This record gives sequence, structure tokens and C-alpha cells, in this order.
Amino acid sequence: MADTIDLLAAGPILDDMVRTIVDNADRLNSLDGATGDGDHGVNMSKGFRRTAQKLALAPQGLGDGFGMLAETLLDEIGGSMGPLYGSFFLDMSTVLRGRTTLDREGFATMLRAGVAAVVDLGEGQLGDKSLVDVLVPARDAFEAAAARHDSFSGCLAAMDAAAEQGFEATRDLVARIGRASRLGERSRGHLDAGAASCRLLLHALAEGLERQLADRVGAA
Amino acid sequence: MADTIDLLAAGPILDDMVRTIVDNADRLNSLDGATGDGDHGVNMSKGFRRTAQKLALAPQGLGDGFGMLAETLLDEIGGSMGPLYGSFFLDMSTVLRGRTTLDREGFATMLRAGVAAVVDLGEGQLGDKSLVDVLVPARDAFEAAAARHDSFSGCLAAMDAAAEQGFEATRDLVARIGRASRLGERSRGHLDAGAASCRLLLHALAEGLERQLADRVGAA
Amino acid sequence: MNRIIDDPDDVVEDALVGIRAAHPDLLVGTDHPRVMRAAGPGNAGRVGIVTGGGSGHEPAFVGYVGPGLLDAVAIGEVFASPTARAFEAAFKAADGGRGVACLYGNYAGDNMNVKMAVKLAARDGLTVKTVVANDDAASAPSHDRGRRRGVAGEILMWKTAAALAAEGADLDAVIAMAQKTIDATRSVGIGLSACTIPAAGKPNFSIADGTMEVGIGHHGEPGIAVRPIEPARAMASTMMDTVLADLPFGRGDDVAVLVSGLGATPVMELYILYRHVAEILAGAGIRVRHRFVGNYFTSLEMMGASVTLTRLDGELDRLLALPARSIGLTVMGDA
Amino acid sequence: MNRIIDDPDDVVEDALVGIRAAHPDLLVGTDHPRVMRAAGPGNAGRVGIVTGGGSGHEPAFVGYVGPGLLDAVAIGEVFASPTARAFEAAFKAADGGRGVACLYGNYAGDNMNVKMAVKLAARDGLTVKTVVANDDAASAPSHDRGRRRGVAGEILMWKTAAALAAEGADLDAVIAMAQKTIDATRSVGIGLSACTIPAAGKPNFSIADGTMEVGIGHHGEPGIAVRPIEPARAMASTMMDTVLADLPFGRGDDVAVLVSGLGATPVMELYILYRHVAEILAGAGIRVRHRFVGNYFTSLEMMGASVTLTRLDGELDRLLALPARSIGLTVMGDA
Ligand SMILES: Nc1ncnc2c1ncn2[C@@H]1O[C@H](COP(=O)(O)OP(=O)(O)O)[C@@H](O)[C@H]1O
Ligand SMILES: Nc1ncnc2c1ncn2[C@@H]1O[C@H](COP(=O)(O)OP(=O)(O)O)[C@@H](O)[C@H]1O
Ligand SMILES: [Mg+2]
Ligand SMILES: [Mg+2]
Ligand SMILES: [Mg+2]
Ligand SMILES: [Mg+2]
Repeated sequence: MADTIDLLAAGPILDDMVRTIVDNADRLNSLDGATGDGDHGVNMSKGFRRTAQKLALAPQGLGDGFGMLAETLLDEIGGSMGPLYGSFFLDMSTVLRGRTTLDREGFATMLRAGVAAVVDLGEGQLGDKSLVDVLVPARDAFEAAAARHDSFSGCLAAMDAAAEQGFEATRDLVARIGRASRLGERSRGHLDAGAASCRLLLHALAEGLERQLADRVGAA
Repeated sequence: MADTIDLLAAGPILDDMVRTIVDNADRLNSLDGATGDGDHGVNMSKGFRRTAQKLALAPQGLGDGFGMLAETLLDEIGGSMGPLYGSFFLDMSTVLRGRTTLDREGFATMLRAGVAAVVDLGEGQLGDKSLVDVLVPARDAFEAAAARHDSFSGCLAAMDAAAEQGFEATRDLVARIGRASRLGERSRGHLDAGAASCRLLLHALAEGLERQLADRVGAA
Repeated sequence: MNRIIDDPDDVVEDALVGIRAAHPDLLVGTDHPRVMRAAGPGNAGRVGIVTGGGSGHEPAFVGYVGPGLLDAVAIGEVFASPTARAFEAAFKAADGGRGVACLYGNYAGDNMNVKMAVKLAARDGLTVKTVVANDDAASAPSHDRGRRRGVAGEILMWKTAAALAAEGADLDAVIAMAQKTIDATRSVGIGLSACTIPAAGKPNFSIADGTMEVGIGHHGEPGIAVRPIEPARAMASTMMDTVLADLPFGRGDDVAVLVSGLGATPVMELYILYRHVAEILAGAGIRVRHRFVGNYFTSLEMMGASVTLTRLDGELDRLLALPARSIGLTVMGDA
Repeated sequence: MNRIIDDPDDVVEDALVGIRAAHPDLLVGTDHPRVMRAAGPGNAGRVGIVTGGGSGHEPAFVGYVGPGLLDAVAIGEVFASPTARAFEAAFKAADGGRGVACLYGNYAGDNMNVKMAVKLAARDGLTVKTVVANDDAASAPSHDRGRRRGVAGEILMWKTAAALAAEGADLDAVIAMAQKTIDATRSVGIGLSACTIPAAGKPNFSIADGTMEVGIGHHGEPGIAVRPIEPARAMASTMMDTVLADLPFGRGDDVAVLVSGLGATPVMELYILYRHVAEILAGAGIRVRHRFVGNYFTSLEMMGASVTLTRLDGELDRLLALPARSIGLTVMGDA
């Protein structure tokens, strides 16, 4: 199993990320409907769909693809999701700029930058019942695995598991941020919609990268 | 039985006219409710009540009383009733100006002037389902009786009976004027509210004058 | 009732107190509690411009008092004509020694009260001439224009007549200009929901959800058709068909357009309607010289809108562009 | 649905077409479909004034673009923040070489999109500074002003900042003036009925008949109390108690007052409310120097109203009186 990714060849992972958002749009809407205004799937799939169209015309490597996704989110989605996911992908693409390959440390740097951008912009904290409850544990799990010298693939698996746990944990939280915070205690008992989309995206990313790492071994 | 009225002593007839309007306000409202907006009693009693207050402070002869009533209607009642009844009483008071007594011919002149004012202003015709369906037959009956040399009192009785008939006849008419005209055929089968108030007023007037004519004989 | 009122019988009085308090620069009261006149020096030496009508159409009528517009206004109860005495008092308030033009809408009550008021004023030597607006093309067939109601087109007639009066024209010229304006003006309304007179407490007409009443009047008077609601584009076509054919307006005409909300329709929607109106006019080769979009002439919280077109000659065009200032309409006049 | 719309997903686009068609003298489009700027020569040599926000509040926000007011505006979907890119494009449209002041309301989405847009603009060397309006006194306790929403008070902040910019002040001075204005401003709203976002098709909050929601937000955000409806006098007291105590305003203060309808409340009722507001202020020894009553900042067809007070010093007073022209607010400046 290889320990670096060929970023130019990793572009198709973006298609997986788009697909998971588009396929789960209804579910994201109904999660958002329980505590918010029920449009999270609509909001997300708008920008992601548009990105897919652009990618079909001019396929990109992962770094430029993240950049294109970020631009599209900032261009097309108002509200909170455009800027939050927009800066997530924008700052990750900035880290990837000039790189042709990505290793475990590079991924950690990238994820740190993306998560920092979201926290910086949205001022959400762990436990507020939001994206952040997926992003922060995912980042921390990746870094902890890296500190244990797990393989890149193993670190991705750790991140993926932590993202899933973080998502599930939002069920018992009271929303302190976003639209759901209006409900106070009544928001408890519902999974958070933004955490759900974030969990889907990280899962598609991890899976795509793991697949590529496995493939490169086979190919080598 | 006398054949002239002492106009200065006839003022109290105004109180009867006020009373009949105020006492029948609910009935006038509900007649208007069937084909219009249900406020005819409210509209009428507003101005008449106010006139009664003024008369209580400074009782008037019939001519000046009609003038005061007219002014109050023109001052206090917008819509159609203020100007229609206002000009009815205004033009009748103008005929009475300078007179101290009223005989059969004087009354005919007065009524003719009042009816003309209403028709002139409202452009209503016989059969339109309005005040005019009471006023015109009443005027014509008075004049016909006078032409037959009936007594003043007899002429008043003829007027009163014709007013009643004119009122009853509005039931079978289709409204061609005022708010009820919107209903077209659906206005048939309902008595007209304005005709009802007019009939009440002419009845109170006739009755009051007849009483005075009878009294003067008794007194003479 | 979801209303901001005190005693429902006193809404007009209470609102007038607020209007006077809010606009001391534009309006002042008079001896008559239901008459307001323009603040400032008065109009000595000019023809006075007066209107009047029921309340509940705000900013009409009182909202069009001000420099370059109305000199005085008579104010009725909600949806009811002012009294004859109020009209008379408004004439006196607007009198600058050269006569008064009373420019009002064609409703039975207003007609009678104005007629009486003109008579009363004549006794005091004041000359008042009148023009009756009858721009609502949906309210009677065109061979029977005398029966048509006056609606938002009144505003354009006030504007041109007042602008001419401000230039020193005499009463006959002012009256002729008002008549010319309204003769060149056609309106039509579409109602989408009813409204409630506060003192009545419940609507006295209804428009079922999902339906629209084409040609509805400003007090819920029945229109020419009740139809399932249509997209804005189709509503605009329906309205423009009625209006354009009536005058008729034709290729090469210059027009002023006024799209007014009836009260509760969001302003966004008035612009959506205007978009289609403008496109239809462009398609018909008619040039728009003046545009007014907003809540100019309302019916309490009725939903819906009206469209008004005036065919312009050079003179009407010029007069519409002259400066005016009021609650409802301000023209800077620098155009 | 009793609406004048075509495709409910396109209401903003469609309305913008209408707005551009209706006001060529005031507004022009830009390369960005959701950005409009003031017609005319642009503002070379002056600080640019920008705002942005969701649609459905008309005339806010686009209706305050014009001479003496906003230079450009970013326009969002109904009740949703404009995109970061739209804000960025508005900054560029308003740039006259001396920096841009972005004066907007405190909502999560707007905060984030503006922050991103400022970052994007900075990459191109454009300096943008921001002031976040938080005048809604009912939206958080006074020790937590940072969480309060921005509502109709934004209009007053735009007015003073734009007037100062027009005089040639630099960006820091303009920003300081906007901040000073909003710091001296407090608002509160009362909601009497809900509204429906066209694309949603049904209201996403409700106000039961016969009740009022005190402190409601411009998108139906919950207020501080749901109570049986009260007479206008009592509503005014409730609102003024909230607002006066918060700054606090006191005897001898000079103020500007803005009473805005939320959309569907008849204008008559706004004047009834203003009457009581004016009486309460007079009773408290507070002098009203500027008054605005009308539908200045709405929420589609919501019923209800907001009251905004700004405490004035000589400078704010002077800047409010300077001329301005826009769809929503015209000040002749001859006062
Ligand atoms: N400040 C924030 N930081 C991080 N995530 C946030 C923040 N505010 C909201 N969110 C996320 O946004 C999600 C809702 O997104 P969406 O429904 O698209 O937007 P909206 O609430 O404007 O309708 C929430 O479930 C939450 O996870
Ligand atoms: N032009 C007219 N001439 C004579 N009577 C009229 C005319 N128009 C209306 N009416 C009378 O007015 C009555 C209704 O009066 P009222 O209810 O007080 O006024 P409104 O219709 O304004 O509510 C009708 O019943 C009719 O008799
Ligand atoms: Mg949502
Ligand atoms: Mg949303
Ligand atoms: Mg009636
Ligand atoms: Mg009536």
C-alpha cells in the first residue's frame, strides 16, 4: 500500500463527494426540517451539482477541484453554507497549491487549515451541534493516528470513524449555533443536518483516498 | 278641524321624527344588511340623534328645525344619506323660510321642493328601489288629493298611505341604484332600507301634522 | 383582529392625529376635523386643488397633499365619502382667490356630497368646478364611461392639474387639464384577498384562496371575472388587454404607468408585475416616460394590485415631470 | 397562494428585472446579477457605501440605493444572505478609490458572507470596513448586544454614513459615523400575522389570531412574549418601554423616530401607532427632530410594525437632514 496520493489523479474523488451530497439531499432536508428550515439538502446540492457540471467539462486534480468547489459555493450559495463550506474547501485548496502529491503530513496540514477556516468564520465550538462536531474530532483523530505513526490509510480510517461518531453525538446536543439554536432544549434528540453533510463528505473523501492508496500499490 | 299649521308650534314633530329613526335603527340595519352593508340604521341615527341634542338645547319651529336637521346631516353623515336627506330637509326648510303658518298648498310646495332635491342630487328614478319609491308616490298622492280639494288632513292621510304602499312595493323591485344594485336580480324580494326610513319619516310627519290640525280645532 | 388600533370607531380620528404629528412640514389641520391642507404659505393667487374620499386607501387621499400636488383634502370614514361639509371646508381651505378644482372619484356618495358642497360654497361666493375620475376600465363597459369608478388614475390627474395650477393657470385651464388627463387614463385591478373595515370587524366580501378577482374595485366591488389564480405574466396580460384596448393605446404612444399595490401584496410582487407590464408595452411599441411602482392607492390590507396607464402628449409629459412633494409621491423635478 | 409571481424559485430574479425597468434614473445593474448600483457617475473620490441582505424586505435593501444613500447593494434570496461573491461584487461596484464601508445587519449568514467577501476583496487590494447593525433591542439582553439582530435602524445608519461620505470624509470617519449611529439606535417589533416565502409555499412560523408577538424578528424569529392583542396605545407603551429603557433615552434627548410597517398592516394603523409613540415621547420630554412613518423595512406580507429611535447629537441631526433620493427614502434637504 502506497503512502502518497497523486493529486492530479485524485480528481474523481470530487465526483464521489458531489454524488453523496446529491443522493442524500432529501435526507439532509428532512434532518434540517426537524430543527431548522428544511433546506440543507437544497442548499448543498445546488453548489455541488453546479461544480459537477464544471468538472465534467474540465476535469481537475484534487487541489484545483477543491478550489473550483469553493468558488462555486461562494458564488452560488448564500446563507451560512456557502461561506462555511466555501472557506473549508478554499483553505484546503490553498494548502494543496503547487503540490502534485499528498502524504499523511500534507493531509493533516490541509485538514487543519480547512477546519480552522470553518471555526474562524463560523465561530462554532465543539458541542454547539454543527459541522464543527464532525470536523474537530475528525481532524484530531487523524492527527492522533499520525502521531501513533499509523499509515496514511490508517489515519484516514481513524478520521472516518471519528467523523461518524461526531455526527452521532450531535443527537444528544442542544444547538447553540445556527437556526436550530432557537429551539433550545427542543433541539436535543435530533441529528444535526450540517454535521450529516460534513460526515458524508469526509467519508467520501476518506474512501476515495484509501481506494487510491490501495490502487497505487496494486499498480506499482 | 283647522287647515293651517302654526309652524313655530310644530317643532315637536321633529322629536317624533328623530324618535322613529332611533327606535327603528336595528330594523333599518337589518333591512340594509340583506342587500347592502347593513349600516343604514347607524348612518341615519347618528345625524338624527345629534339633531335631537341640539333641539333639546334650543327648540325650533318646524322650518328652522328642518334646517338644523339638514345642516347636521350634511355635517355628520358622509356616504349617500347625508347629502340625500340633507338636501331633502334643506330645500324644504328653504320653502318654509319666512313663513309662520303652513297650509295644504304650502305643504305641497315644500314636499315638491324636497323631493326634487333628492331626485336632482341622487338621480334616482321611480322603480330604482330607493327613497324615491316612497317620495314620489307620496308627493303625487298629496297633490292628487289636493287637486280633489281634500282637506289638508285628508291630503296628509293620502300621502301617508301612498308612502306605505311605495315602501311595500320596493320588495318586488330590482335595485338599479346604490349599493344594492350590485346584486342585480338577487336584490328582488327584499324591502329597501332607505325606503323604510323615508316611510317612517313621512309617517311621523303626517301624524304629527294631523295631530296638530286636530288640536287646533279643539283649541279654537 | 390583528390590527394596530384603539377604538375601531375612531380609527380615522386617531390616524389623523398621527399623520399631523408625523408630517408637520407637509400638512396642517383646519377648523374642520376632517380636512387637512398643505403646510406653508397657502396658495394665494393660484387655483386651489382639492380632493376627498374615504379613508383606508392611504397614502390616498391625504398623502397627496403638498407642494405641486393637492392643496386640501376632505377625509371620510373608512371606505365612505366625506361629508358635504368636509368638502366645503376643504374648498375654503384651498381657496386662493382664483377658484377651486375638486378632482375626485366617481362614487355615489362622493358625487352627492361634492354636489352639495359646491352648492354650499357657491352661497359664499366661492367658485368650485369639478372633474370626476372614472379610470377603472373594468367597472362598466366603454359606452358607459359615466358609470365607471375612479381609482389610482386620480393621482395622475391631481399631478398634472396641480402642476398647471402652480404655474398660474386659471380655473378653466386647470379643470380642462384634469379632464384631459383622466380621459387619457385607464386602470384595472386584480384582487387576491379581502380586507376588513375595523368597525365592521369582518370582511364584507371574500376572495377564495387560489382565486383572483379581475376588475375588483377599491372597496371590494365585484369585478368582471373570478378566476383561478394565474402566474404574474398571465395576470399582467389580462390586465393590459383590458386597459390597452379600452382607450385604445397603440404603437407609438408615450405613456405614464402606475402599478399600485392594494395594501398587503409584498412590494417584490409589484415589481414582478411591473416587469411584465413593461415587457408588454415594449412589445406593443408603446414608450414608457414615467413609472410609478408601489403602494400608491390601497384598500386596507387587501392583496392584489392595479395597473394604470395614461397616454401622454408633450404637455402631460412636462407636467408630470415638474417637482412635487407629498407623503405618497415626491418628484424631484430634476429629470 | 394569493401571490403575483411566476416561478416561486425565481421571484428575486423576476423582481430585479422589474426594479431595474422601473427605476432607470436611480439604479443600474452590474456584472453580478445580484448586485445593483446607483445610476449616474459613480462615486470616484468618495468612500463607497454598501449593504446587502435577503430579499422580501422591500424597499430594503435595494430601495435605499441612490444619491445621498447607498452606492451598491448585494441581494440575497428571500430571507437569506447574499453570497460572498455578491458582497464582493457590490464592494467593487461601490469602490471610488477611497475604500468601502459595508453596513449590514447582524445575521449569521450575512456575517459569514461579508467576512468572506472582505477577504476576497482584500486579495484585489480593496479596503472594506464593516459596521454590523444590532438595533433590535428585543433580540438579546443588553449585556449581550453582540447577539442582537439588525432591523430598521440600519436605514438611519446608512443615511448618516452616506451623507458624511458625500461630504468627502475618509473611510474611518464614515465607519465611525455608522457605528455611532447604530450605537445610538434601538428598535423593537410587534408581529400580528405570519408570512410565506413563495418558494416554501407555507408560513414557517405562526401567530395565532388575536395574539401578538412582541419582539418578533424580521423573519419570524421568536420574540420576547406572545400576548393577547392589545389596543394600539398599549402596544406603543410596550414597544416604547423596551426601547427607551435600553439605551436609555431620557428627558432632553433629541431623537429621530422611524415607525415601519412589516408589510401588510394598513398605513392608517402605522399612523395610529405613531400618534401614541409621539405622545409617549412628548410625555418623556424627548424631542422628535426627524420622523419616518411607512413601510420602510418589511417582511413580505407580515402584519405588524417596528419602532426605531435614534438619539441625535448635532452631527447626526445635520446628516439626517441632508438630501437623499431613493425608492424607499427621499429627503429634499431644504428643511
Ligand atoms: N456558525 C456555524 N458554524 C458551523 N456550522 C454551522 C454554523 N451555523 C450553522 N451551521 C450548520 O448549518 C446547518 C444548517 O445549514 P442550512 O440548513 O444549509 O442553512 P440555514 O440554517 O441557513 O437554512 C446546521 O445544521 C449547522 O450544522
Ligand atoms: N341615488 C340614490 N337616490 C336615492 N336613494 C338612494 C340613492 N342611493 C342609495 N339610496 C338609498 O340609500 C339606502 C342605503 O343607505 P345607507 O345604507 O345609509 O348608505 P350606504 O349604501 O352608503 O351604506 C338604499 O336603501 C337606498 O334607498
Ligand atoms: Mg436550513
Ligand atoms: Mg435556510
Ligand atoms: Mg348601507
Ligand atoms: Mg355604508
